[in-house]
Amino acid sequence: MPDKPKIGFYWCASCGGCEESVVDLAEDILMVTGAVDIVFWPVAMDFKKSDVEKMDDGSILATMVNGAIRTSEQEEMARLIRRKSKIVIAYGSCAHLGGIPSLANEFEKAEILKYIYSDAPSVINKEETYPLTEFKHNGRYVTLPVFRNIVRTLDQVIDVDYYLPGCPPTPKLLKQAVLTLLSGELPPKGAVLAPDYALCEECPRKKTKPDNVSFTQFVKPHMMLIDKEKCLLAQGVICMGPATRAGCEALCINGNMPCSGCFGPTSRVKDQGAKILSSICSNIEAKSEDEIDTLLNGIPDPVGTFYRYGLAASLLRKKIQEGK
Amino acid sequence: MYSTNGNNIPRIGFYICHCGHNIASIVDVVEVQKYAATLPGVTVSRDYKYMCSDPGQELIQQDIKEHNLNRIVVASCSPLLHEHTFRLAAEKAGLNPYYFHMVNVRENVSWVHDNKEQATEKAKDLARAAIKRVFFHKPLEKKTVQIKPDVLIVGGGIAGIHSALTIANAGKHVYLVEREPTIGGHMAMFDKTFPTLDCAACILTPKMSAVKSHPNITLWTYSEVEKIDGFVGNYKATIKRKPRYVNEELCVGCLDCIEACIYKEAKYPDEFNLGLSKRKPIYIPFPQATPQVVLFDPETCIDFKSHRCKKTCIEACERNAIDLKQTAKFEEIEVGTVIISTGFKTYDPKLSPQYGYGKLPNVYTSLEIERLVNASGPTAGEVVTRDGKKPESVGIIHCVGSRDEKSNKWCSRVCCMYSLKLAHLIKEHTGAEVYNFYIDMRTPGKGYEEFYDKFMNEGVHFIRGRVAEVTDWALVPEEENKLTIRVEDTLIGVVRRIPVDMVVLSVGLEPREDASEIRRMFNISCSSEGFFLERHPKLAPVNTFTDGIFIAGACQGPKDIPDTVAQAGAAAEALSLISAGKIELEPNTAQVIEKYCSGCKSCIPLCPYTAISFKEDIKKAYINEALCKGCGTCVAACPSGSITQNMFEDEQIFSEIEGLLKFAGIELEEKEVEHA
Amino acid sequence: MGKTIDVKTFALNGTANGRGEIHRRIKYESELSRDFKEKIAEIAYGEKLYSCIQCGTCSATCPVSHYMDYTPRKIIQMVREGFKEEVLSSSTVWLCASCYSCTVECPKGIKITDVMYALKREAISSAYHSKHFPASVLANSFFKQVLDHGRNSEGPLLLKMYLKTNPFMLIKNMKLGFKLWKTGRLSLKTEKIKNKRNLNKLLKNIEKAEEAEAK
Amino acid sequence: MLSSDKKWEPRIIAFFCNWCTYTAADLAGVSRLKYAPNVRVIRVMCSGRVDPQFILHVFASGADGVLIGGCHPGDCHYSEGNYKMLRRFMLLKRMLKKMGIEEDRCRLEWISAAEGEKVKSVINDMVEKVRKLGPLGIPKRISKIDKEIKIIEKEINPEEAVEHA
Amino acid sequence: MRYLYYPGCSLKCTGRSYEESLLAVLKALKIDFVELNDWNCCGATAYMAVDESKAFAIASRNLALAEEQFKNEKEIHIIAPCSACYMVLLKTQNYLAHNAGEMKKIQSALKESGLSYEGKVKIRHPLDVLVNDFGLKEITKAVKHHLKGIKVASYYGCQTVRPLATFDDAREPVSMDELVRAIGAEPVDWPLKTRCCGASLTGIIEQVGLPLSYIILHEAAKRRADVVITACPLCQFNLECYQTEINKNYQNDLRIGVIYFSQLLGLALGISPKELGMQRLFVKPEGVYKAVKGGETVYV
Repeated sequence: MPDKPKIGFYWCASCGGCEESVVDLAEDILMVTGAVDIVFWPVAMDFKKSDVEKMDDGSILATMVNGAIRTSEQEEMARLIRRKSKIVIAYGSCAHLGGIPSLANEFEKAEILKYIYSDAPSVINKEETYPLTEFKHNGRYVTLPVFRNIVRTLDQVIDVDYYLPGCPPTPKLLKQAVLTLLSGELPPKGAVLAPDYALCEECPRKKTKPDNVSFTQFVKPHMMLIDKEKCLLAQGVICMGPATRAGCEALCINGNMPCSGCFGPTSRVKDQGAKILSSICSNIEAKSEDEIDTLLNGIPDPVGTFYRYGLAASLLRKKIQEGK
Repeated sequence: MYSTNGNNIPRIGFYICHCGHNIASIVDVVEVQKYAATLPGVTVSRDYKYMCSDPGQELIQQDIKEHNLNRIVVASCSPLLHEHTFRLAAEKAGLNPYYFHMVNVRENVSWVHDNKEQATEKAKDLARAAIKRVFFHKPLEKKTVQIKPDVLIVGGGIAGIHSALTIANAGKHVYLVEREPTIGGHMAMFDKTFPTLDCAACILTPKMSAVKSHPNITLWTYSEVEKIDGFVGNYKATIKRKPRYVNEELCVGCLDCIEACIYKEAKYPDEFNLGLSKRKPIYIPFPQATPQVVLFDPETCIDFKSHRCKKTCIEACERNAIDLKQTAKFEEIEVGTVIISTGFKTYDPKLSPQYGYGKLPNVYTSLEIERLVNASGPTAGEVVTRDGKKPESVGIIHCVGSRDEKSNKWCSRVCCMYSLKLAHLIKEHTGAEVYNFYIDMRTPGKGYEEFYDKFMNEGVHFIRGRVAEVTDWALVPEEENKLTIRVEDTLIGVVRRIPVDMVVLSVGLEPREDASEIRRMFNISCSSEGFFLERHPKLAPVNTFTDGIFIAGACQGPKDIPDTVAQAGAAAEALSLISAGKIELEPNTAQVIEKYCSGCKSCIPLCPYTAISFKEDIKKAYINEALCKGCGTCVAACPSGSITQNMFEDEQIFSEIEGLLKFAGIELEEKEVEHA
Repeated sequence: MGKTIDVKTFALNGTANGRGEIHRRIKYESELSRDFKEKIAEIAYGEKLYSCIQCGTCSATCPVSHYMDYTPRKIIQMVREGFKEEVLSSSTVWLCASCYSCTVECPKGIKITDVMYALKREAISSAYHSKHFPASVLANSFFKQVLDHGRNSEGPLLLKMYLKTNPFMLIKNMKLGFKLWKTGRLSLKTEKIKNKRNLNKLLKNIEKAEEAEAK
Repeated sequence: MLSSDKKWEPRIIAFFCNWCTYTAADLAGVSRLKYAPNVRVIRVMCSGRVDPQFILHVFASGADGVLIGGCHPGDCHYSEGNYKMLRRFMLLKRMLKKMGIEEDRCRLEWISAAEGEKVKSVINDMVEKVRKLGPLGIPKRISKIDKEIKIIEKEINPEEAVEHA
Repeated sequence: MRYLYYPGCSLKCTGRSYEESLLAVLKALKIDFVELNDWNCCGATAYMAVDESKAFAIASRNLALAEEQFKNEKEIHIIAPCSACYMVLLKTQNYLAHNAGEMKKIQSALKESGLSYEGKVKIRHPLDVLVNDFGLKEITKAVKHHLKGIKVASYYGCQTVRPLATFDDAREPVSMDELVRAIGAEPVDWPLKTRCCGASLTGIIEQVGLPLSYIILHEAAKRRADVVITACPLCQFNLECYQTEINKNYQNDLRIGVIYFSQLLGLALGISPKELGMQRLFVKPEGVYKAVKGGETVYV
């Protein structure tokens, strides 16, 4: 038997949920470990950077990188992985689109540091001590990774071959992806390994959506008792389903919560937030500016609502800093 | 099928037009041409004096053949003007016409800027955007629709009457809808017409009765268009026929009922005579009214108010035509084309209080004078002031409600001529001294200057100056009990006060008050002054921006009778559509890409034409192309990008944006060329 | 300029009493001030004067146009065509009582009263201005008084004006003045504002800004 | 080679509906009204076709402002496309504000086919307002930020730098 | 609401009784006001003839003073009774509002002299305040002597309604006539409501000015007006004080009272002629006095 193909996992700016999702494969993980050699998986096994550096370039078949890129260390590792792997897969919303961490792009780096290290209510930092990337300790220089000015998606830093969407990707999709990789019949480069239609297609509540969704109000899920059968948009709850790629089999909706868009847009859409905005607003009932305005107060945080997982991958990417 | 000239690799022909000096004097066309030649995909780049001319078009056709071009970009005037011309040229050379794109460097550039450098930069940007855009163009098939042969004409003045007869004589059916109880419009009020001074009634009444008796014309007076839906060739209209309380089929116009009305004396102001005479609650607008059918005014008829009238009118009607319980009737018709000829209204001189209209009794509008001099008018043609006296001197003030920023800015075009006519008629009827106060005398037209010349010789005074005020305060004895006109005789440079017995205000022409509602109903546009907007003042003067809807007469702008009648061109346009039997429409419709549609239904309520439906069997949206008019709203709103619009695909617009912004000093990556 | 072949005014033989005077009524292009209209059009909405259609409404509505040597309509045309000398030395601008009826009535929206003000200012700052024309003297005296005291005191103002222009008028109006004084409607006291320095400073600042602008 | 070395001029992209505003722009041309040359017009059939993505893409591609012109409410050639645009526009404006893009940079105007004069005044006014705001220059800002990864790339791993440019 | 009151120079001199009567009326109607501190001349028409920028500058000082004095008030309304002051202040405000360059210049000049103007001030004519803020119905309610039977020719003069006022029509103003009707008198319908009285020309070029005043008085008398009311100190002065001169020149026996609208209103409100400054008149408006005495007294 020839050598089993080598597979790696790595995490950048992420919550760890993606790693969890690998374990969620349950007994199928045996199938995976049977078929491949996991040569690099810091969260589960003790590999050092130097171990990877020693590997031959391109010797790993595929590495699944989750998490967004915020620091110089993540960037460095991403590059190293790129060099060692034939295929790099952006795994999960953060690597794919920036994910929740990229909501930080609504703020400047300085603002973030200031809040974390001095303004946050739980912090007392009278001396205004801020982390340094380099300092001298016992006569030796110690360095910390640089905190970048912006959160990036993986493909904004390195070349990415495939994307596995979701926060986190479902075990089913992961299993399919691994099988595809092993089959050798690779999809075209850049493919998102999930269906290319929107979530409504596989939503169990699809049939309850009326032909004429005319919004007269917007409510947040905690503000009402949500009907468990009825389309959420028909109840005035913002559901990203129509603008979000299918593949999760409507997990959140089955939990009686609206889709928040973690699978990102379909291939034909450049900006998921703009599209859902367009679709929802077009169907607002009000005609006068005042009425529309009042209605829109029901969406107090449009950026957080429409770009919850994708600000880094959006067209604007980042809030514009004033005065530049 | 069209050749695609191996369209996998775009071979673009770029042409920029000098348009004589129109473009070339501001835009450095040669520089743009040279610049375009450097852009990816451009095989041929040329500049030419007049691209729209035959040699210009041939240039394109030749290049298509010689250089195997498969995309054409022409930078010239507005696409609204010549897009069709160039598409046709490309088509003739065997290229699908939708591989063409037009850049507007005249209306959008050379005519609106004067900095040559910036204008040239802008032209380059626009050219680059178009060149980038045509990479993504696709061959399309034109959509054709059938034209229903019937025509709806709205408004039965001379414009409507003439158009109706033209079309009816060509053997097509016309529905002529008139709001008033009779057709004839303003012209029916006139006594004589300029410049021939022939009797208006003698010309008009035969035409009116021809309309009434024409087998191809359905005449609905006292009726209004309530609603219209559909699109070119296939309009569906609902006509509201207001109740006259008299059965139109039975009434023969004997007028016995009017005689029998319990009001022995007429006591209500007569609309047709502008209140200069009285009528009864049952009346006919004027003796030659067409149709010859009486009508009730429920506002003044006793029976409508108290139900206690003896109803002598009903008794008097031998044909039992009176039906006091009549209600509005609604007629539904299907027509292929519509001609709007709703005419004008005259300026209300009460809005110019300095002339005293409405306050000083002997100040009249020109239209009132038309009635006064008319042999069938309220005074049987005798010109007398309101106190019954024959005026010894009359002042005619031109440009009331014209050429004035406070009322209407435009020249109403007909006032000089009709003022001359009235001056003559008043002089003829009364022998009074007649003064014409004018700003500029405008008599362009066949026989018009001669008309002016004639009355100068008749001894009419012509004073060049705009009257500042007409007042009844006297400064000197000769002004006592007279109306005094204060004016600068600008040719002498002296201010004059001229006492007269009667003042005629030559009121200007304005759009009808409800022009805006008509515009909305028929989906056409108005120009800034409120008259209906023609598609092009020279190339399409009776067309509107809505296919199949034409305009004729003074609803498009002030016009005299000869010009109005000449606008029967609207009829010709309608006829040409009808005889073609079908019309090609822009194939800019939208389609749902079935395999991508998730069935979210976001698009369904957005379509104003209900072209989008939900296919229950496959749970996906579907666009009926025949109903789609190509606005693209659903495309913009589709949250998963699963609807596309021909000619305005996302990719095309994105590439246009990118093309435009390359000048920002940012090198955007050239998109990979993708093709179906 | 070379010698001109005709003279402006000459008397016919034997009729030197002025009745037989003959005036030249020709205008050469070289006698015109082409930039005059631009100067006048600088005022707010001044460019509107270019759209004058010479209808004469202004002259006809003007309560005093019959005393003017050129009617307001003519003035507009003369401004447009650069008849600077005639315009600035005419009585028209000083007879304008600022009643604004021309401004209200003008069909082209020309602010004729404001044009007249502009001409008054031009006349004062130019050589064509008559130092003894009472209306301009009044304007100047008024200007000076407000500059000095911040307010205008009608008594001293009129006194000054009559002295400068026509002392006979003063004597003629003595009776009226006395009656006014008796009813408490006229005083020879000069009214002043308290914070004169503030006003002076403001005017200085404006002057400075004007100068800076001119540069 | 283009305007980068010249004095900055506002760059505005306009989406004009075919029936009203584009026609009005033609009218402005025919009337020879002169206005600022900073606006490039993209013709769409209806303001309802203007996808918010277009607006974001315009900003992201380096423009300083976006102008959308449609028919007056009630006058839309397609009955209500302009209302649909208005609703999107109102939320988009809130979003843009959160993303630090000033209100004056994105403008929706109703301009009827007759209002050539309004095309001129709106364009001139917008160009002036955007000029006051200064350049938005998103691509420049982003590429400036992106320099941080290129620099570090060279420092840490000189040989990597070559691979990904 | 409290108003700022800007008297202007004339109301302190020839137009004294305008001030006296207007203030008495405002007090009687309980309309709250306070005089603008240290106001200066508006610049009037004469100033404009000499220096435009300075004319706007001195006028704007008043506006700036108003903003300072009323900086804590929600709205700043200045009552300017003199037609010329009203027009000049309005014109200045309009001009600055539409001319950003000039506004900047004036603002910075004001700033350097310790003042500021932001354009918050509203210039109001007392007629506007009485008719539109206070209301005709309220005025009728407050009337003590209905002036029945007297015919009043309302004379607005030039600058009250021209060229910028928006509270009334520039050609056919009606506010004074409505006021006349509200106090029970009868307004005369006549065409010379806004014709020029001769303004400053009467005093300086009599031959031009006097006939203008004559025309107005003649027509008012011809239309059987008992009294002419005005809203401008210069109009009142020309029409009243020159009547002897007019009679001398035009061989007429004109004698018609010319009073301020505020005086007429004051009489109707039951204020004594003295409080209204009517002892200062040259021509006593006998018809009006008779109507007050003979008219029924209504106690509210």
